[in-house]
Amino acid sequence: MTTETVAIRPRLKNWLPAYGVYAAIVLLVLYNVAFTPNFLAWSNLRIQLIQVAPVVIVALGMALVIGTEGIDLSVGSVMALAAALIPLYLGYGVLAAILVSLLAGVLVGLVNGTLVARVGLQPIVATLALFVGGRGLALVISGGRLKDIRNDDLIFLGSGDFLGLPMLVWIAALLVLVVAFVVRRTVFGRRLLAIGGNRPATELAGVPVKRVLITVYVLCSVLASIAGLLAVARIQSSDASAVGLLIELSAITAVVVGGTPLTGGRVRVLGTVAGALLMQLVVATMIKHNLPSSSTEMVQAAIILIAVYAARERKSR
Amino acid sequence: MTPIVSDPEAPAAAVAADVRRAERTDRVVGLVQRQGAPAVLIAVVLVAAASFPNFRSFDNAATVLVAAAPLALIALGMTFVIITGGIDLSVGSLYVLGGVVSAYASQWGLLPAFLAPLIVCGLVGVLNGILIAYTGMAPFIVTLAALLGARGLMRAISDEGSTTYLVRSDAFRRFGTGSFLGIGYPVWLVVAVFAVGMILLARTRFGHAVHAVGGSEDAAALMGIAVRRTKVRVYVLSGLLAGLAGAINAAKLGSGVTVLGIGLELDAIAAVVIGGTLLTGGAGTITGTIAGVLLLGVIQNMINQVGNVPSSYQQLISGAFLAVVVVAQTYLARLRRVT
Amino acid sequence: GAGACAKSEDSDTPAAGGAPASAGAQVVQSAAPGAATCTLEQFGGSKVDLKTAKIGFSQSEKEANPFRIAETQSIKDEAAKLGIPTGNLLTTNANSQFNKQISDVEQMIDSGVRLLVIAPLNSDGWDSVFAKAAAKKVPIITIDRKINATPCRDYLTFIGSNFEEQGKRAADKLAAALGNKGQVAILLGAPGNNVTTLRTKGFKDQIAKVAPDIKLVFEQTGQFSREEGQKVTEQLLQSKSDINGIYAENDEMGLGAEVALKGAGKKAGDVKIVSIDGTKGAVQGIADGWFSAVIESNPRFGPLAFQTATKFFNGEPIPADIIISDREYDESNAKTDLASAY
Amino acid sequence: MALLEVLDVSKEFPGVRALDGVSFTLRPGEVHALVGENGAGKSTLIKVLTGVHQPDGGELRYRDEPARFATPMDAQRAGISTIYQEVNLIPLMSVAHNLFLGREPRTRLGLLDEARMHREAGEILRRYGVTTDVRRQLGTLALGAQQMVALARAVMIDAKVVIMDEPTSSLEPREVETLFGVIRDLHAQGIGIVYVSHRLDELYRICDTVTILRDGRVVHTGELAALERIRLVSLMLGRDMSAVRREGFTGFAGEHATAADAAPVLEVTGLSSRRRLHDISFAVRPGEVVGLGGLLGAGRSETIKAIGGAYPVDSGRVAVGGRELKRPTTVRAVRAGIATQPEDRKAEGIVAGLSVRENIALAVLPRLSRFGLVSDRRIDEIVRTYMDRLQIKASGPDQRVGDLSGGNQQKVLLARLLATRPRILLLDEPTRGIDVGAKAEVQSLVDELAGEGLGVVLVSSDAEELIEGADRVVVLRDGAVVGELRGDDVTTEALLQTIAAAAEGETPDDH
Ligand SMILES: Nc1ncnc2c1ncn2[C@@H]1O[C@H](COP(=O)(O)OP(=O)(O)OP(=O)(O)O)[C@@H](O)[C@H]1O
Ligand SMILES: Nc1ncnc2c1ncn2[C@@H]1O[C@H](COP(=O)(O)OP(=O)(O)OP(=O)(O)O)[C@@H](O)[C@H]1O
Ligand SMILES: [Mg+2]
Ligand SMILES: [Mg+2]
Repeated sequence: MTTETVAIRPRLKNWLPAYGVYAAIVLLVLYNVAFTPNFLAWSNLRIQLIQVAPVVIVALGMALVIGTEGIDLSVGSVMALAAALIPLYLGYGVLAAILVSLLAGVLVGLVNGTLVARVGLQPIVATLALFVGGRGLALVISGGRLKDIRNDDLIFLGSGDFLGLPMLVWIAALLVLVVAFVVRRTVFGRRLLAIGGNRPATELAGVPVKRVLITVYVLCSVLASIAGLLAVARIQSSDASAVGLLIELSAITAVVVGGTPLTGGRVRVLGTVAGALLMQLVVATMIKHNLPSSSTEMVQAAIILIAVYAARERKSR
Repeated sequence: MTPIVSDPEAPAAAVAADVRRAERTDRVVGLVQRQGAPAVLIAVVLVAAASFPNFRSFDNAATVLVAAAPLALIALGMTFVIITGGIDLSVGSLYVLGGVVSAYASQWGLLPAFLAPLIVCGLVGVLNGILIAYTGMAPFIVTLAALLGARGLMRAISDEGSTTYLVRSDAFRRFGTGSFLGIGYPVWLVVAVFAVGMILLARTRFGHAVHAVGGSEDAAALMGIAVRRTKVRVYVLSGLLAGLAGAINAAKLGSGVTVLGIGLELDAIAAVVIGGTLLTGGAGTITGTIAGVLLLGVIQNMINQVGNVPSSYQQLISGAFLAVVVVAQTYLARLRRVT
Repeated sequence: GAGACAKSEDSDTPAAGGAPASAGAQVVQSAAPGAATCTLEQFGGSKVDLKTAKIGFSQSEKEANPFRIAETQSIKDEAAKLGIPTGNLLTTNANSQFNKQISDVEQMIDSGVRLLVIAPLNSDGWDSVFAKAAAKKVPIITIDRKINATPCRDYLTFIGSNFEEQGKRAADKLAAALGNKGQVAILLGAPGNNVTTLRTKGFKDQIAKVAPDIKLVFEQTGQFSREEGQKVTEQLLQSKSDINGIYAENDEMGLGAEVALKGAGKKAGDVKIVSIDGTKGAVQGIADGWFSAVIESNPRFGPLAFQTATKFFNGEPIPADIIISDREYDESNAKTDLASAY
Repeated sequence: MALLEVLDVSKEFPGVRALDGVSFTLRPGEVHALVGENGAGKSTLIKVLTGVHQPDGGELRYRDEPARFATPMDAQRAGISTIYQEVNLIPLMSVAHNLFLGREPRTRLGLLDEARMHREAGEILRRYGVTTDVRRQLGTLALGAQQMVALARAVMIDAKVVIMDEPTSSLEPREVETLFGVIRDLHAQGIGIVYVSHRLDELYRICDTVTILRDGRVVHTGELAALERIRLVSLMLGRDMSAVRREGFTGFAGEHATAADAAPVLEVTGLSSRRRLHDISFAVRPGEVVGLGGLLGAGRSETIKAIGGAYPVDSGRVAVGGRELKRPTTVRAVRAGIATQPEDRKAEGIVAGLSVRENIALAVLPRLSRFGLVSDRRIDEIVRTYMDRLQIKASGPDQRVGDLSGGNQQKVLLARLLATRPRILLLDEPTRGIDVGAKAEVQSLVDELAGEGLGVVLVSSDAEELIEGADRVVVLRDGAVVGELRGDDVTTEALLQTIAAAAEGETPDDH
């Protein structure tokens, strides 16, 4: 019943959903090349990459969670927690501080994952608790005070260069590769997608679903805590009240604009990077043309709708 | 060969006893689960009344109610949306937008002050609904875009938020601050709207269609329910209620304040979930939602009664409370489901 | 008319530099002669003994930036100093949610406070609170941000800085640092915030007046946060690399701009920064050469607020606006006065 | 005179021509069988008739006039009522609300008349042998009862045409009789009925006319009684009659050779679970097929799931090859060699969005990987092996499983189970809703696997399948074992008698 042509035609039809976001980036870049002075300068591109790096890192974790048909609202609070912990442990050395903040990520992920996988809460509700409480905890830990960071090693991570590229970009790129590899090549990645596709079936197939789910939430939180510590390193201060504010929405937007469906079962890692980049370029374009924030918000809204409209799965019914 | 039959009496007796015990547990658990949020609310209110003499005062209760009014309206709309299996993230922005529009329109009198926000927010609801129902885009994403868009619109019409329109209609202002029998007019309005909402959900074809769509969209379509129209309607309803909430808030504050509403959608979702409505759709109660809204208000009130809880601890407490209530709800629901 | 009575040019406030205990204490500018005042009789309340009465303080934003931390602490410290039992001072925090602040205050009125000190999140939208407070004759002192309403009827008095004036003074400082010419960018505060609106208005008006050759080429919100300030400045430096000065509407954004400038390879002083608040970090920035000047917005409201209340209940007339004289920091005093920054 | 008629209708889905120039006529009072293999286009034709799909070409005529139904509601209003293949009701709503959804009686105020709804619902359902409380959530009813509600709902309106897409696949024998009674009534009232089923016996019992679809085309239409059974099958399959005759109707060959004294590969002892299962014990020897018999709701699915670690148990033990499974979970069960094929293929079996390859490899990824990294080469090997062995028809290993026909989906699922190299296969309705050809293939596969020494537990509502396929049948009722048939006693009569006897709470007579 199925022939070769059958297999090929949908592929052509799928072009827009799969590559629409890249096309949008190209269009936006072309616009900027024409109308924005200095856009193609390396220093400018560099800034865009630096600014998008934390969002990309958080969005990677979000993409994994969304791949399991979940969502994680607590990522911003995790960033705040990581940020709050760093100055407390910097006295024991950079590594200690980094380890402690990553550990905080692990713990938050365990809580989220347990609530989702074992208690059986809806992900949006399960992570709402830590979305609210996590930042409170971060503020309690930091005493609410913004603390300046003077540690050169840490600052190097945020503003240093390595082989001509900012460390931030190296780190983000490395994490992108790792996550892409995990999704495509590992047992864990396949299981994650199967869970997103059909959880009861995956469970019956003997896959340790709960363990995989918990791991996914832990990974997401750990990535968020990496983003948190990099944010600290970059702004050279730890501000638990501001860091990562509303980043959950940016991250979800990046993932979805990048073509990963909220219904799970599929993860587009490069698409996620492109989604984050697209939103970054939109904001940068608006700022460079000195447009007010109201128009930025409305343009963002339009782009989200257009991107997701193009990428939507057409129901054949 | 004879079929080997184990004693049929034994399992039958065991079954009967088992079933009886199960039914008893079911009834109790079922009651607590269905009325879980009101039960928790009553418990919390009792504790608060015992611990804080001032909590018991009529004035305090009236204040808590008035403060809860806008969230209650928004959560009511959210309940309908969530029962269809959707979600509406745009309500916080629509609430602010509604308030600004209402304050602006109040220069033409009381009626425009109510109608203008309803029209504007209702239209955004129409847009949400159409995009969700007719293009198959996820509600989360469509309404996330609407959240951004509506906030942008609100800033655009208020000079980047720096212009605060004052309420010009005295009647409208009086509606916001006045009271009847010691309880603010907004509360009476909310009570009336909730009564209508309950009838709508439980006693009309629309309400049944809402349940059916959330229970199984495909089945509902095959049973002849106009699935798309139902979806559009719930998002319009949600938009309208957010606009109305904005209007009564503008009346109360006497101006269209632009710095409101951040994260209100999450409060509304939390209230609905605490109220026992399933995020997966298909089931939910409005009494639960009322209890959820009041619970959030009472907890805040208790924190204020203590009098000097630092802001960071307040957030921590809210988060922990949310987790405890939701986990408890889930376990109760699970007990019931294992039948 | 708060602006009328402000004299801004000279900053020779009687510096309390020597005594660390009173370092940076608020000083009232000067009550304009003949300005409206309010007495207990006019207001229509009854005398309250602050030592035994319940007092409410409503904070608007999380105590997560130096200004808010210092403000809340100052109220608490002063209450303790006056011997007010901790149980009698109710404090609430609206966490930047305006509706919460309204209900916080209403609930405090319900719980029987006899005096309210409010740091409002927004200047408009207090109708319902006033109605309630008026019914119980609870005097309201608003601090740091003014409320658009009638003093002595809706509220007692406003103690605080004049934000528009702060913007003007920042304009003067930046104009001076730039020699009255060049291109300037504004890092706006959070959109819709009255502080943002007034500090922007004051700055723009004054620049137009004193230095018409200065071009305002860029204004974008930095949300009052260091990170956003840094991000926006980074974008700014790419599209307008010949920028000469940055006006940051609070210190945090100014500090973010400093990090961005460093990142873009600029040297201290290449781009002049002027900001408002007077936090330690920014004042240190002057010493390091990155900031040209910092206009203070003094958060230590405790002593003045309680003094005012005491006077009021003693029957003395209280002016409608008590404008404090904010000091300013520049290279002449940054090192010596660092201790009085908060 | 035709009641409902389509002329030369076509319908294309992305990549599939589901209907290709189909013409079909239904006359008043006629019971018209619509048959064909899985994917032949039966459901699609029905959906075109009822406004779910719009045809790409062709004409639809209703009561001798051109008609066009934009939505199922339109068709319903016109008097065409449908029971779709999967129970399509709302599980979370009450029985009464389901029955009246969309056409609830209203009071003068325009509000729903709940009292009347409940009263009438009770009355109507009693006629269909459903005596439950109509306020109960529909989802808590057994599937058969749910199907009866759907039937009542369809017939309740003033229908001229009633369409039934596999209505009996989840009905128990008694309910089937009720259904047939209803059909006879409708027939007598001159209502036209379209009846889709894979169960040939049923067709011959109640249908007058038959239309056979194959690959979206009509290959035969005419009087059913005139069509020999074997010819019907050969037309459906598109194979010659002699081949069909040789291979028989079920794919089962007969008894399996098991050493009576061989140690059991699976021992289930005293399995109990809150409310649903009570002290269930039985054993399966290598190479043996043990059937679980009983009515729907007897607890067979729960038993299967409990053994497979997917249903919580309070007490009892499960041992594989003499080794007890401690605290059974699906993970431990699969590791111990238990492979479970769930009843609901779509909800618990396949992962529709993933490819055939991913689906087959899902359960054995660790074995096909090193250090957590999957080896595509090894996966391809195993996937190819099973696609060949089970003759899975797909455009290739990369095709989405959701796009395959039901039978092929089932085979993919079986391939996944077999890839785990299980010692025990738990099969819950392995042939439900799959066509005759695929059914026979699956059945002979079960035989073959038993021949290789696997222990098989088979649940089937198809008595014929259970009797022919199983060496022994354990009969369940209300979650407890009420009897066991072995050897020559494994007959349809004995099975029904045991079930019936148990239902009356007494020991069936010796015979
Ligand atoms: N919504 C759809 N989208 C794409 N393809 C479809 C859709 N519905 C049916 N098909 C395809 O159309 C063909 C006919 O399917 P249909 O469901 O009509 O078969 P059927 O005869 O009812 O089979 P079964 O006996 O399994 O119920 C199949 O190949 C099926 O995969
Ligand atoms: N009396 C009952 N109380 C509660 N739930 C029931 C009852 N009877 C059936 N169910 C539920 O209805 C569903 C349908 O039951 P089903 O008829 O499939 O049971 P089964 O005998 O185990 O399955 P099958 O015989 O089809 O393999 C099951 O999930 C079962 O839990
Ligand atoms: Mg079918
Ligand atoms: Mg079953």
